[in-house]
Amino acid sequence: MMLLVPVVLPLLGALVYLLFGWRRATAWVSAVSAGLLLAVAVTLAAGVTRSGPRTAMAGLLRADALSAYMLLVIAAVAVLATAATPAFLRTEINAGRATARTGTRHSLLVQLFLAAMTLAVLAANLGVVWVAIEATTIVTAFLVGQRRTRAAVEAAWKYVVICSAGIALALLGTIVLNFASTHAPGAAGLDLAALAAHADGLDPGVTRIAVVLLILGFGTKAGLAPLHAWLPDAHSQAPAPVSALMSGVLLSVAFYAILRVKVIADGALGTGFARAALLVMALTSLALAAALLIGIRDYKRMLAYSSIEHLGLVAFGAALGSPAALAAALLHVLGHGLAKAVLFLGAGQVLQLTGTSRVDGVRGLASRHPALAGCFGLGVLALVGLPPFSLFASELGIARAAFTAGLAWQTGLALVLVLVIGAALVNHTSRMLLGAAHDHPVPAASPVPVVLLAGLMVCAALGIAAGPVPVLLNSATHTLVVTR
Amino acid sequence: MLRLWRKIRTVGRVAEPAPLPPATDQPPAAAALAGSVQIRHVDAGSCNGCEVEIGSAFGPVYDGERYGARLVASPRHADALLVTGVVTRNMAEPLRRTFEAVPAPKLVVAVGDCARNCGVFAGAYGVAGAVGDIVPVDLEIAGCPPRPEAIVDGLRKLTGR
Amino acid sequence: MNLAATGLACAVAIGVLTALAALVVPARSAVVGVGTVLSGAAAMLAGCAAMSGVSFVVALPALLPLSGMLFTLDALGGLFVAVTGAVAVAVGVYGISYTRAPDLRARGVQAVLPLFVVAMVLVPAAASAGAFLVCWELMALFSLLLVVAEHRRRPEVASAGRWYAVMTHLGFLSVLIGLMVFVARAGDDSFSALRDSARHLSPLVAGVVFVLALLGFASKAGIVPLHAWLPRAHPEAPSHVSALMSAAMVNLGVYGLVRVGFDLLGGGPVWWWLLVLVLGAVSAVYGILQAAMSTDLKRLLGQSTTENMGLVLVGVGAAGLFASSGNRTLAGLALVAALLHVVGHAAFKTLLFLAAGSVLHATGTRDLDELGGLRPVMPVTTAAFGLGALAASALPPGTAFVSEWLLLQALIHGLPASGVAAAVAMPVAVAAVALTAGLAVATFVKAFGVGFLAKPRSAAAAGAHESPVTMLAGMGIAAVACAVLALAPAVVLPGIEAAARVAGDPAVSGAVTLRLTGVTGALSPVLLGLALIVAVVALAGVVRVVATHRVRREARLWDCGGGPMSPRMEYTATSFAEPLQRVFDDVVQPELDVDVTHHEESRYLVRAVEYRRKVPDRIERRLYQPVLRFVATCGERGRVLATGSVHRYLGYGFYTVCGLLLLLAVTR
Amino acid sequence: MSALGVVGGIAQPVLIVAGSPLLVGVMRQVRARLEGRAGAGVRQPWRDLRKLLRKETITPRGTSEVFRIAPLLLVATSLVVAVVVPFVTTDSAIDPVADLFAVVALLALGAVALALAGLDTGTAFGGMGASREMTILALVEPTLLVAIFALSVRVGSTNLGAIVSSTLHDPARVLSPASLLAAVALIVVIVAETGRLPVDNPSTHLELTMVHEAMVLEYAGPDLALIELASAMRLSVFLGLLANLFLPWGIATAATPAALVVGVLALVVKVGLLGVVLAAGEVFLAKLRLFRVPELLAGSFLLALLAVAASYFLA
Amino acid sequence: MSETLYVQLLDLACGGLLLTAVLVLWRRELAVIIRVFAVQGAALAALVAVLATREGSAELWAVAVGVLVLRAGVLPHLLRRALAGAGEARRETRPLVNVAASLLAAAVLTLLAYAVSQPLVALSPSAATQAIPVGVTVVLIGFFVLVTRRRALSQLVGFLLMDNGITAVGFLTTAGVGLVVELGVSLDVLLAVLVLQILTSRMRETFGDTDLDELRELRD
Repeated sequence: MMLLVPVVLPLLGALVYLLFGWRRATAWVSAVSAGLLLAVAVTLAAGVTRSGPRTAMAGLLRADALSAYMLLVIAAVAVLATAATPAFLRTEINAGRATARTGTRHSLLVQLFLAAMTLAVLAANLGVVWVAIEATTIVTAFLVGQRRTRAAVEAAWKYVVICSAGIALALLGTIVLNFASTHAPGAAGLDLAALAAHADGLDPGVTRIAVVLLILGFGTKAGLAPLHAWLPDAHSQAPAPVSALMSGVLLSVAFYAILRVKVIADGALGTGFARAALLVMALTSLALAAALLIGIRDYKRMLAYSSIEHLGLVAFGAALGSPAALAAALLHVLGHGLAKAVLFLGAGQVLQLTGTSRVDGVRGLASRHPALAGCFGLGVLALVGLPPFSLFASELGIARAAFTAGLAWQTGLALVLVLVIGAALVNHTSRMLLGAAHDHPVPAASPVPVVLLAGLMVCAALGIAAGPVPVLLNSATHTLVVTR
Repeated sequence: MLRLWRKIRTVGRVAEPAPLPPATDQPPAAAALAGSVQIRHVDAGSCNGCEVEIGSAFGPVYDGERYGARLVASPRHADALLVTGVVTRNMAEPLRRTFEAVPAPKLVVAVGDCARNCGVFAGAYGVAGAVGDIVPVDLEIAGCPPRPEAIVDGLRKLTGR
Repeated sequence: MNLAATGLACAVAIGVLTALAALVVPARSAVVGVGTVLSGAAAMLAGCAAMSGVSFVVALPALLPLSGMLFTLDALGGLFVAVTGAVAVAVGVYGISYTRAPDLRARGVQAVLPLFVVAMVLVPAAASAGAFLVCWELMALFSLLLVVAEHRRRPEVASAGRWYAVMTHLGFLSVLIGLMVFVARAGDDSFSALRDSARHLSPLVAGVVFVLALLGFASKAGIVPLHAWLPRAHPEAPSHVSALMSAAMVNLGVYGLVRVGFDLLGGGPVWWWLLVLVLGAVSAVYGILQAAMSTDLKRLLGQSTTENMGLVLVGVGAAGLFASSGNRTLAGLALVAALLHVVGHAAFKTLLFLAAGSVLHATGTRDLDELGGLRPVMPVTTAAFGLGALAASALPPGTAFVSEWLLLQALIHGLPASGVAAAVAMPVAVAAVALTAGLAVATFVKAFGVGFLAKPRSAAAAGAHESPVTMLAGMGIAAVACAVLALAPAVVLPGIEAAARVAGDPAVSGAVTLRLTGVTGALSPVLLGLALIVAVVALAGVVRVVATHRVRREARLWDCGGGPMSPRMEYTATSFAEPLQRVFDDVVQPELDVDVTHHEESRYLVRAVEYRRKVPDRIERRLYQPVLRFVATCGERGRVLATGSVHRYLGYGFYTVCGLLLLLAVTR
Repeated sequence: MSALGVVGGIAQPVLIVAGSPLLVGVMRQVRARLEGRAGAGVRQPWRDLRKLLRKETITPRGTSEVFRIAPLLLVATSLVVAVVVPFVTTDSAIDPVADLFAVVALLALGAVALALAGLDTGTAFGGMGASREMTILALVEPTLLVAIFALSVRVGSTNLGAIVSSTLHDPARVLSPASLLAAVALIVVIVAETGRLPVDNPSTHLELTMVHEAMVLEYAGPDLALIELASAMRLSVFLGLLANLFLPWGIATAATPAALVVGVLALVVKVGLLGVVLAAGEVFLAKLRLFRVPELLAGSFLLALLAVAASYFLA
Repeated sequence: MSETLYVQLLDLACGGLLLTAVLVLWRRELAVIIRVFAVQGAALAALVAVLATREGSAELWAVAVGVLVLRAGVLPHLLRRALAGAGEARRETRPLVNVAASLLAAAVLTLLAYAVSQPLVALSPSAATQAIPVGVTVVLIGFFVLVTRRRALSQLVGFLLMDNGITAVGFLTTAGVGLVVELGVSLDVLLAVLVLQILTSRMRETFGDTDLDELRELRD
């Protein structure tokens, strides 16, 4: 039953908002729910590492170390995002951009969003994973369009259409895989564990098609090229806590599906096939993010493109497929989730303070709001991959694994692109943060970004000494490595 | 280069033989200089006649340098000021400053009639006075302009050679 | 726990605690100053212990997830730890009052300084690729934060920060790739594993590793053509940070090169070291040439750092050349020269930057054309800068003189060890070192003469005042170090020789007179200094006796009798450098801009002439501008990818799907 | 420190101090004669010095210690060089200082002191002189070092005594290409470094063409005497160096009175001859434009570099 | 049901699917397109019914009914409602790729689908699997409509075409992917269409028109 809790908990939260609406008393319900989720995730992770995978609901839900880890990522980022939500909504309402009803809907949908994501990572069946991931699209569509401006509606439309189209490919892939699976010895259906175990019996010709479609399809949701284009639009238009959740975990959850698919592909087709596909996607995503970040003019879009970059890096790590690489990629998921959540929340505050999301529109932030600017700056440095933040450790791990795998040129290219991206990020951010603030003599009340600071500190602590996390990562990679 | 060498050989020594040393009415301050006098030339308002003559006094024919006198570029290096011309209003202060800049023991030589007594410019509107009106003069060399021999003669009184 | 380990642990612990204290304590400046001093002193102790043979290894697998960290301290690392610690001591003392300025008083800025020191101390102690890279990058992060500390005051700071961030990241990636290629071959990332596997590396891989590491380390050391960040970041950082960066951080580039080139890779073929030598020679000449043209006091010092690191690389390159031809005696000599120059440079660059900071503190300007006349109002600072300038210009009895002498000795004796490579490289190196020495003299005469002597050229300079006592004390520490290194380099030579064993045999012996071991050559800096002092004193006595006119008279300046001299009549740094600039016209390619405005009545009557001269960095223009333009063009073109059209976006996916399906259909 | 070294260490500075004004006198006299003048006599520089020492010292307002110490330092550097360089005896009084690099750097130190003094006055001329002097020095120093290098490479030492002894033992070296190239380069830079024509005109009165003189315009009395003495000493030191590096014969290798007398005479003759040749040469040359000087120096730098290359390649 | 009849009925249903897909490409009247889409839904239901008859599975019959209700009833209804508010923008006036080229593209896509599906057919050759290429073609044509049609409504139809194709493939390969998944998929599709429909109306509120190519506010 332990496995049902993470799915039900947010649903209960949603129920609360449905019944009582968003008000002073219920404002913190979502944060509490996320906190409980985190506690459950930690317990589950501990349990799973100790006593192996567990199933529930007649085999529909299944948690192995990887699921537990992803649940941990979801919960950690959710805590940050939901903790920042009350202040965010209050400011929006005070500014007249939202009402209590918006608050209710926002909180309700966020809880549903969380439930869908937890379901996605806990589902034992690839079909259910698909359903859950498609559900996230539907749930977040209105969150993206919450502000109802032209841009918000446009973003929501693009988001739903592109994601649905992409995810439809994944559905086709799932069906094709199912076809292959029913005709394979062992007849595993779509159960992930069984598929992985009996992957070598799958028909290679059919599985190839399935894998390509699945990777492309889930890749869409993970923000990987070529169907990445919804991401900057949606992330820049969504309210800050939602952007944080989408960028911090939704992408990773979709990537989780790719990881699951990759195990099957590796078993059926050998490691080369999925590796080639992921490598191409990763490098394309990196190149794309690099090209677009150079001249970016909107800082929320900047963060969104950086998400494409980081998912590209994760894909790169996953493509390598060695335990070290996978552990690094998974650590990268967590680090990126935390850092990106911090940045989107920070960007939300900047937007609320300055009223513009254009890079040009923000000047001398460090002079006006030093704490906020400090968090934002440190977050960007974390994204660039500087220690002590954990992204450094994971990028280092990916690079090391890549050279060990003999992919020197590809890694070199990827690192050059990372350099360009880092340069672009630093360039734009420094223009926002640094310099004198002469146009605003009296600083507006500067919010103390406790949540942001906490997120950064966790990210840094993770990069210095991850404690028990590597153990979890280790057992998670075991489920992902095919020894054939 | 060879042509120059040939010329040097054919011309040989240009300097005229040194005349007899002048009568010894050496200014008292000059005794300390002991045969070496560095001279700073100050044009206080001259018509440039005296300058031409000073130039030739240090030229090869009269060779003022052989007696130990030498023109220098800074009053700091100088022992004596060679002042020519009547002192114009604009030059009075600079002359005083130049005098002040010379390290003791120091001498002032007024060269030419203008320097001695304003000469033909006496009473002109821009004239501040003769050199003696501005700074103490130790030696006067008469003439308008004085002949090079006279200048050399005056210098020899300073060097004592 | 031996002395080295305890010292290092103390240094780290004190540094971190100081950083934490800085966040909470109200009197931050003093706490941070004292903490930095203690941390630096502990590091110095650890470094000295390591140089004298005490070493330790400690593995910290719990740190840095996925890699773990490994630390050790040997003589080579110990040298750099000690140098860093020493610089930190001077800077810490100086910072107590220097950081009371509004921009530097901020909590964050204060807390970062000790962390920066800790990171720098840990870099040479790292014993695995992971630990090395993490410390390296931490150092970059903290220095970046410090560089932008004064961003409110000058817009150039942000630009400097950008350049620094990008260039340092570029260097880091280069090192990262190099080390990771190496690690991939070795299978483990500890330095001992790398060392063991170096023998089995193919020449190509070893070459790739070396070149990549060289690029990365060279960019940290400010070597041409990767120097572009240095003359930006060093001047824009707060001066005590400039001192730390210029005197301690750039050294670590040299450390990395020596560590990877000699220790981990175990030396290499001739072409590696020729490359190092040529880069060093070019940097030395180019750096000092830029400095000679510079009118910004701190920029000039930054460019001189490029020069000095260039000289060090000449030494390192020569050491490599000798080592690869099997001559360990000369290799040791050349490396000792290089490392001694590192130590000396640390001392005098600290002193110079601290003095420059004092000037900046007092006048608010770094522009030499607006300084001058500081001697009467800032006597201590002037003396400090003068000493530093002497030390930097390779004149006896200066600090750099000894190391450059050693360097030239190594180069001279290269003849017997020569191959064709040495026969070509040595004369060029000698010429470069010599040209550098000459230009350095001109540069520092300009900096000192124009910046401190003569009359104030601006109101700011005229209103200067001497700095507080702790700042002077900081300078004093550095000055003492300079003097000791200049007169008695034998104090540090044993440690340096221990460090230089990675490449060669002990090179120098003797306390008063330095005698080269294995080759002929001797120099006694202290006797030289003594002889000069005796001569000066004796002469002064003789003059007093002989000169009969005892009284010294004060007089007005000889102003040709005109009015008083105005500061506008003085020679400025620009005019001072003008002849040199003409000489090197073709190299530096200055941009001249003369605007002549005529009167309306006639074009023969000039109303005003405006003359502007700029000496841009030519390498930057030729090398960086095209790259930047290319990147910008990519960015501009890249926008086409995101036009906002949902059809286009879907099209990407559609065409990819069709293409992939076709591919699947075709390849079966 | 050998007896020979000690004797040399006493004899050399005395000789240089006493003789260098005479050398200047000789050179002036030679020039005067060639110009058809009578000349002031060989002893005139000494008379000038005597007089200057009796005059008042002036400190211009606003100058610092640098201005006051510079003349002392200038003479002191030349004096130390005079003590250590093998002019009369092959051994040096302070052998570890008799290093070519050290000697060149010492002489440069003197020039730097004077340039700083020029800047310290804060006058336009002082700055101008300093700027020009430093420009020339910056180009001269490398040439000097490189030329010297060419000589030291084959000896395997930069110790002057060693170089001189080695040339004594192996006279054929003087005619080697490296040696000849280095000699020419050295002559050019010595001309530049000592401020002779065509680089600088020591007897100019026109400030705008000055280099050395512009820096010392503010000095008076004993300070000026020191500077004049120092410039004379530098000239003789450089000429002596040139003479003994390439033609060391006659130098005392033992501490016998006869050898010492021969050594002194040899030095006087060699330096005197060089001075005469230099002065005579000056008559034939016009001063170069300041901005043509670097071409000359670059040429000599190239020669020196070729000398080094030759000593590596043709060894 | 005899083998031949089964195959003929199956082919008929599949032919209906393909034909309706091509018709969507052909026609410009949005109302007609919706009607064609409803017909396709019916064809899909028929396909499922044929399979259900073949298998003799009541469960599958129920699914067939469900498909009919959802795809020929509910979804076209929703589309019609969306169209009702569309005002005069009732025609797909200027598709990004004109009709002739679209038809040509459809032909190419058909060939591609055929080529790609060969491994699937080969895995388990049967009448049903022989028809898989039809399903894949419909998916690809649906995607093509999504890419080339300007009206929001036509994009919606494109998306649904894709979904129909996928469902067809699903039924042709096996008897579905499990009930939970099946239900989830259907619910998701329904909700997605609902969301899109709401967004269409919102777009109309904010933009006044639903030419998607004018949605270019968010760009770099």
